[in-house]
Amino acid sequence: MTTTAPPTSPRPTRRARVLPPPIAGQELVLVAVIALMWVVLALTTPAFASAGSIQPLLVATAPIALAGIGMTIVIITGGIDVSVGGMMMVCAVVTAKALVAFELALPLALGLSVAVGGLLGLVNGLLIAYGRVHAIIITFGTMNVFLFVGLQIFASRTVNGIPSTLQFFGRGVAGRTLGVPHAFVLTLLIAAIAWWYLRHTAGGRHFYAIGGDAQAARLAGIDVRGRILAAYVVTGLLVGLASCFLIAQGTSSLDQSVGNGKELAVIAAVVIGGTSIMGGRGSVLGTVLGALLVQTVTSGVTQLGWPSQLSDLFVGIFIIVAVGADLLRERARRRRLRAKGAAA
Amino acid sequence: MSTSTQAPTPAGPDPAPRPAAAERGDSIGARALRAVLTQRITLLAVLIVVVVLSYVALDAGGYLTAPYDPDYLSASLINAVPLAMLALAELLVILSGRGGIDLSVGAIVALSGMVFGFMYGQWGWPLWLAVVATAGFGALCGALNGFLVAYIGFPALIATLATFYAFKSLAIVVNQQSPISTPPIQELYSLTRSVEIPVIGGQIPDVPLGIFTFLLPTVLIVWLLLARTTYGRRLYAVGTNDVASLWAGQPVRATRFGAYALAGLISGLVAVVTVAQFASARPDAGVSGNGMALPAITIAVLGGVAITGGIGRVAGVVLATLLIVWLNAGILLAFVGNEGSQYQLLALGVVLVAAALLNGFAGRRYGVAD
Amino acid sequence: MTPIRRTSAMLAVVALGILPAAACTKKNDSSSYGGAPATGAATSASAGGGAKAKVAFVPKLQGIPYFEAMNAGGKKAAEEMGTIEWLYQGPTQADAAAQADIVRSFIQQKVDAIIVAPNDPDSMAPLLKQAKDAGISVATSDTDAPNSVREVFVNQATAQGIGEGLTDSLLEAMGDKGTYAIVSCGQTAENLNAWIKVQRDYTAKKYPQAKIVDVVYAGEDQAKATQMATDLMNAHPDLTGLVGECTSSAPGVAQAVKDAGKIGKVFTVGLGTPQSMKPYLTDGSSSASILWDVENLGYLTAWTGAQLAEGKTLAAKNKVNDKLPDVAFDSATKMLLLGPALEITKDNVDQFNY
Amino acid sequence: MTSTVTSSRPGAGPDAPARLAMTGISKRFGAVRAIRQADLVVRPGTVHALVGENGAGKSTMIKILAGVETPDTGDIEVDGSPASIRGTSDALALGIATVYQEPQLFGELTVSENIFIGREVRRGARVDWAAQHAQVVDVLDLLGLPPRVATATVADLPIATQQQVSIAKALVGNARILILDEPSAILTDAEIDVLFTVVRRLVASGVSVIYISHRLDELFRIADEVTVMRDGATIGTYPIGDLTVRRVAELMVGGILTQEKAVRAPTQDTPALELSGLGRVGAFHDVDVAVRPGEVVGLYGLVGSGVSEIAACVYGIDRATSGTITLAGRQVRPKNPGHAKRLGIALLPANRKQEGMFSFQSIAFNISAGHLDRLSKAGFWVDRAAERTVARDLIKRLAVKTPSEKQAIGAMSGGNAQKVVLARQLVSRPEVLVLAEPTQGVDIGAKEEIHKIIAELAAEGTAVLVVTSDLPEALRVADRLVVVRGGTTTVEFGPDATQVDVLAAAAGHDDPSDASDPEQDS
Repeated sequence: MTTTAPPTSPRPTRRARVLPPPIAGQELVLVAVIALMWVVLALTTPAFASAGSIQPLLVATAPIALAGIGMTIVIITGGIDVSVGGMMMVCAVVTAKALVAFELALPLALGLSVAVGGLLGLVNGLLIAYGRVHAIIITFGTMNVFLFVGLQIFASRTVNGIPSTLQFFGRGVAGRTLGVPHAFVLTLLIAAIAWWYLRHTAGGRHFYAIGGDAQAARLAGIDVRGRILAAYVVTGLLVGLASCFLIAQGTSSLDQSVGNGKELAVIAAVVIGGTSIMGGRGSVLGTVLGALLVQTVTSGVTQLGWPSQLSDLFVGIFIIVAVGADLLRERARRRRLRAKGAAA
Repeated sequence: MSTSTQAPTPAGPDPAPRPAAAERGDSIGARALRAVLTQRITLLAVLIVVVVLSYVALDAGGYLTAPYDPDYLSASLINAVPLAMLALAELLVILSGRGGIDLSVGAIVALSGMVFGFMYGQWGWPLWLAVVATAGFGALCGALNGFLVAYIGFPALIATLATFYAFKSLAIVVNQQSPISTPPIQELYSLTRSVEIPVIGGQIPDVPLGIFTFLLPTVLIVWLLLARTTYGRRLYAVGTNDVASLWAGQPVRATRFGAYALAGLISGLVAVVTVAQFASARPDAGVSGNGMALPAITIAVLGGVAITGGIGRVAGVVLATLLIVWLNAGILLAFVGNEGSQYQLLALGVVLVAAALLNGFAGRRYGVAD
Repeated sequence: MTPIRRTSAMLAVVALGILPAAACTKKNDSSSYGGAPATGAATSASAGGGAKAKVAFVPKLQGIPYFEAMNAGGKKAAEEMGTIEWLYQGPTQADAAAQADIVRSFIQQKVDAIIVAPNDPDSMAPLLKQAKDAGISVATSDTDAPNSVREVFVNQATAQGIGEGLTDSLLEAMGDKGTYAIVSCGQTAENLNAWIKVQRDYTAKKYPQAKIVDVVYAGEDQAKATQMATDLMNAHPDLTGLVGECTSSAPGVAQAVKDAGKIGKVFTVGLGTPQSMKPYLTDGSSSASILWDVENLGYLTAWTGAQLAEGKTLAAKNKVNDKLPDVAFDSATKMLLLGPALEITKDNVDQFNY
Repeated sequence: MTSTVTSSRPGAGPDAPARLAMTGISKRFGAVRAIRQADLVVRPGTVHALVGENGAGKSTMIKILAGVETPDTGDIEVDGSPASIRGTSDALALGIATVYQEPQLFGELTVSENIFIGREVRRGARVDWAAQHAQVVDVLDLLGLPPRVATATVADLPIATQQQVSIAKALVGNARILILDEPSAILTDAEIDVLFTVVRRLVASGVSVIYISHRLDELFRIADEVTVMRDGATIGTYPIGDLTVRRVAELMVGGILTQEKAVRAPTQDTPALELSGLGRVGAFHDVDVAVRPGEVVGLYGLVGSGVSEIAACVYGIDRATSGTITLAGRQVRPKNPGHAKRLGIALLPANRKQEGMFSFQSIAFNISAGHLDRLSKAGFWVDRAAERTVARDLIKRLAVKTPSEKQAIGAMSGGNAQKVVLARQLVSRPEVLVLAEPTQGVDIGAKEEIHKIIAELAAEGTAVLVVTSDLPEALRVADRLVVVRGGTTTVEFGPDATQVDVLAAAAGHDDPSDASDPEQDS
C-alpha cells in the first residue's frame, strides 16, 4: 500500500486496487485440478488430448454449466432450486415440438425455450418470494408439477425428426466455428456477463447481501423480494437455454428422460465450484469449472476404460474434498481472527 | 405537537399470544377451522378423509375403473412401508436442525440391499444375522454422514449429496451391476405378502405383512425414541436451538451424529424390506427414477416436519404417507392409461406446495408457528 | 390437548371417516372372483358373460416409442378381434416399484389378463403370483420373468437371435474384423445384459478377428449416450464399430459418429425404433437397426391375452392374423415367438410409422 | 473546533432551530411502557449524550429515530419541519444515520461494499467502485484505518475494526444526525481517542451527534449536552458544564433509595467458587472473585467490560488461558457445560432467546433439558412423572404464571420465560449458581420475584454469583459487589455501597469523590 490513491483523484488508475482479486482461491485450485487431470488423461489415454475429445467434452459441459450459473445465483441468495430437471423437460419438449411443427428459425427456438423457462422460473420465484416458505419445499413441489406438465406435453410420444436447427449448439461440425464449439462459447459468454453483473452492479451485489443476512439487507433498503424473484427467473431463463443445448446434444428425437436427475448434477457442479450452500458467497466461474470437472471425470473414466459407474464415486469424493477444503479455510480464518483479536 | 396522533390506549395488545384467548372464546366452528389450518396433523387427517370419501363417491358414481375398497387400500399399503420408514429417517435428520436433510437414504438402501444380498443370498448367513448386519451397515453409512455433518461441519445437503453419489456408485459396482436373486432371496417375498389378521381377520382386509414386520415396529420405536427417551428430548432440543442445548449441558454433536446414524439404520432396514418386496437385491433399488430420497423428504415435509429443525412428529409423517399412498392408489383407478402415473406427480406437487403455503399463511394469520 | 390425545383424536377421525365409507373387506366374497383360483381364467371369462375380456399390458416405461408402438398394436388387435378391451398403463420411470403399483391396481380392477414387460423380472414374480391367485391370467411380453408363474412369454425374438443379429449386421459393415464397443442403458436391465452376453460369446466364436473393448452404461439419457460413444471413440482410436443396445442409445451412438465426422469409418448398429433411426440410416451413420415389428408384437400380446382370458390353450403353431400366420409356441418353455429379428435398413425403414 | 463547541452550547448560540426535536414521545410494547412522554432536543453541531440505566428507554428512543420502531404518540421535527419516520429509509433520507452496538454488516462483502450497500454510487449500469473507494478511503483515513481496509472482506476483520466500519458506513453519505449507540463498548482506549477525534471533526462540520454510553467519564471528553433518561422518561437536559460524573449518576439513579435487604452471613468460610488470576487471551485477565456458600456476590461491569466472557469461562463454554477455578477447595477445569454441570455449577445464560430458550417446546421440556440424566430411568427412559413433578414444583416455587407445564415457552412473556430458564438451573440444586443478567428484558414484577428467589437460594446455602450490567440489581441482590472494568476485577464494595459510588467506579473513577474536575476536551 505504498501508492494510495489520493482522495482528491476521482478514480485510481488501476482497478485492481479497489476490488478483491477477480479469481478466488477455490477457482485457482479447480483450474489446477482440472489441468492436472487433463495432463494425466492426455498421457494415459490415446486421444484425450485431441480436438475430437476436447470439443465434445466442452459441449457436454455447457448445459450443466449454464443451468449452474442460475443455480449459483439462487444459492448465493440462500435458496435452492431442485426443480431444474423438471424445467428442462418442459422447455425441451415444448421447443422440440415447436421445431418439428413450425420449423422455427434458431433465434425463435431459443427465444421460445428461454421464455418457457422464464415462465417456470417465475412460478418458482413468486411462490418463494411471496409464499414465505423455504425454497427447497416449494421447488420439491414444483419439480413434480413441472414433470407432470412435461409428460402431458410429451403425451406418451417421443418427438421424432427434430430439424437440425439447434445443431448450431451440437457436437457436430455445425456446432463449431474454427474448431471452437458454439455451445461452450455462449456458455462462457453468459458466465462472463453473469460474473460481471454479480461483481460490478448493485443488483448483483445485493444477491450476496441477501444471502448473507436477508433481514439486514431489507434494513439496508434492498428490494429483497424482487431480487429473489429475479434469481429464480434468471435460473429459469438459463435452464431454457440449457434445454436447447440438451436437444442439440441428443439425437434427432427427444424422449421423456430429458432432464432426468439433472438438478443434483447441477447442484454438484455449483457446490464443487465453491459456492456456499448457506448463501452469501459463490462465483459463476467456479460453477463453470465445477461442471467442467464433473464432465472431465465422467469422460475420463470412460476413456480410461474403467467401469463407467465409478464416475459417480469420484464426483462424491470431489464434493467432499472441495467443500471440506473450504470448511478448513473458514476455520483457519476464524482462528487467525481470534489470534489477531487477542493481539490487539 | 398539539395533534398527538393516537391517544395512548389503556390496554394495548398483550404480548402474550392470542391463541390462549382464542381457544376459549371462539365457537367450535372457528376453533375447528383454526385447528385444521394451523395443525398439520389435523389438516392431514381431514385431507385423508376427504380423499378417501371423494374416491368412494367417485367409485359409487362409476367413475373409477375398479372398486376403491378396503381391500385395495390395504393392498396399496405395501408401498407405505419403505416410504414411511424413509420419511421417518428424514424426520430424525431434519429434526436435528441446522439444515438437516439426508439425500443419501436411497443410495444407502441400494448399497445395504446389495450387502444384504451377499450376506443372505450368497454367503448363507442366517436371516436374523443378515438383517441385523444390514441394519448395522446402513447405520455405518449414516454414521459417515453424521460424522461429516456433526463433527466436521459440512452442510447436510452437501455431505449427503456427496455420499449419495458415492454409495450409489458403489452399489452398482460391487456386484458388476447384477442383482442378486438367489432362492433364499426369492423366498423372502413371503415377508411382505398380505396376511389375515388373527381373530378379527375375517372381517377386515388382509394387510401386507411388511406393515407388521417392519413398519409398525419402526414407527413405534421412533415414536418412543422421540417422545419418551432422553435421546429424543435432546434431539428436539438440539434441533430447536443448538446454542441453548449446549448451554444446557447437552452433547450437541453426538446427538446430531446419532440422528444421521439412525437414519442410516432405518435405511438399512428399508433395504431388507425392498429386497424382500422385490425378491431380489437390486443395485439401483433406492436410486432408480427419482430415487427414494426425494419422495421421503417430500412426505416428511408434508407431514409437518419443519425444515428448520426441532418441529415434527411421527404421527404427521405416518398420516402424510397414508394420504399420499391412498391418493396415488386412487389416481391409478381414476385415470386410465399413462395419465394415471402422470397425475400422481401433479397431486404430490400440488398437495405439498398447498400444504406448505397454507400452513405459512395460517401461522401468520393466527400468530403461531407450526 | 396433549399431543398424545390430539393424535389419538386424529386417528379416530380418520377411522371414522373411512370405516363407513368402506365398510369392510370383500375378500371373502366369492361371487365375483377368486372362488377357484386354479380355474380363475375360465371363471372370470364366463362371469363376464357377453362383456369383453379386459387385457391389461404394463410396459417398463411409458412414453417411449417402443412401448407406445406396442400399445398401438394392442389397440389394433382389440379393434379387429372385438372380444377384448385393451388396457395400457406404464410408469413414468423405468422403476420396478412404480411398475408394481400399476400391476397392483390392475389386480384390483380384476382384469382378466395381465401382461407385463418387467423392469426387474425377479421383483415381478411374486406380484404375478398374487395376480394369478386372484384368478387373473398372467403373461410376460418383451422381457421375461422366467421364475414366475406366467403362463406365456410373448417373445419378440430370442436373445440368441437379437444378439447374433446385432453382431452379424455390425461385423458385416466392419468387414468381419476390428474392435467395437457397446453403449448400453440401464445397468441392471436383464434383457440388455443377456443380449450383451450373447454378443460377447458369438463375436468370440464367429469373428475371431473382432473384439469388444468396452461396455458402458448411459441410462436412458440420449445426450449421455452420445457423449459416452464419443468418449469411446477417443479412448480407442482404432474403434470401428459401436452398438447402441437400446432405443435411446441406438440413435445416440449414430449421432456421435455423425458429429465426429466418422461416417464410413465407424459403423453403428443398434436396437432403435424405425422413425428415430431413419435420419441416421439415411445418412449412413447407422448401418442397420435390429428390431422386430413392434406393432405386431403388441398385436400378438393382445391376442395372447385374449386367448388366456378365454381359457384357450395355445397350439404349437398359431394363426393370429394375416401378418402373423404362423406363430410358434414352445410349450416346454411356454414361449410364444414373434419371429426372427428384423433388420431395419434405409431401404425398409419407411414401412414403419413409429 | 473549540469555538464550534462553545458557540453551540445551550443558551450561548444563536437561536437557530434545533437540528432535532422529539416531543412527547411514547411507546409501549404490550404491557411494558418503554417510553413515556420523552423529549429530546439536539442542536446543530453538538454532541448530545443520552444516558440512563439499562432499560431506561435509550435504545427505544434511537430505534424510533432510526425508523426501526414507530412511536405511539409524539412529534419529531428535523431542522424545524415536521418529519415522519415510517421506516429505515425515511430516517436515512432525513440524514439520520445509526451505528448500532452490534455491527450490521455482510461478512462476505468488502468494507467498501458494506458501506455503500443499498445506496451504491453508479456509473451507467455498474457500481462506480473507484468513486466509492475514494470516499471510503477518506472516511477510513478519518477513522485512522489504512486504505487497504476498504477492499478487505468484512469477515476477515477483527470485531473492533468491524465496529469502525459501521461508523464509517454511517459517516459516508450526508448524515446530519449521527447516532452512536455505545460505540466505545468494544473499543480500546487508543481506538476511542481516534473515535473522539472523528466525532469532533464531524461536529465541526455541522453534524449533530447523539452519543449513548455507559462510561460516564467519556461524556466529559466529548459531550456538549446530556439528556438523562430514567424509567422511560427524560429527566432533563443539562449543559455538560453543569454536571459532574457523580451528578450524572445521581440523576440516572433518581431518588430511589436502595431497598432494605436481609443481611446474610455465609454458611461456610471455604469459598464454593473461587476464581484467581483467571484470564482468557483477548477477553479478560487477572480476575479474582470468591463466592462462599450462602452468599450472593455481584460481578458488575458495563457492556464490553468482559463480565459475560468470565461467566462463559466458568461454565466451560470457553477455556481460560491463565489462572485457576477452584470449587470447594478443588481445582477444576470445566471442559464443556455438561462437565461444568457435573462439577456442580449451574448457569443462567445472559441471552435468554439465543442461549436459554427452546422456544416452541413446553415449559416442562425447557426445565428438564439438561437434567434428563436424573429425570429418567436408566438414563434412557424419560421419567415423565418425575419430570412433571419437578416442573410443577418449580413453576409453583418461582410463581411462573401459566395454566400448565405443557404450555410452550415461546408464547410466554419475558419474565415468565426467564423464570422457566432459571428453573432449569435449580433442578439439581447446584452448589454454585452463576446468573448472567438474570433480569434482562423482564418486567418489574418478575424482576422483584427473581430477586426474591436469589435471596432464598442463598439462604439455602447456594453460592450465587450474579454477573450483571444492571447496577440497581447488583446492589439489590449482592452481599458483595465486585466491579469489572477494562477486562479485570477492580474495586470491591460491601453491602453498604451506594449506586452512585459503584457507577462512578465502573465508569472509570476509582475515587467516587473525585468527580468535580472532569476532563474537558482540548
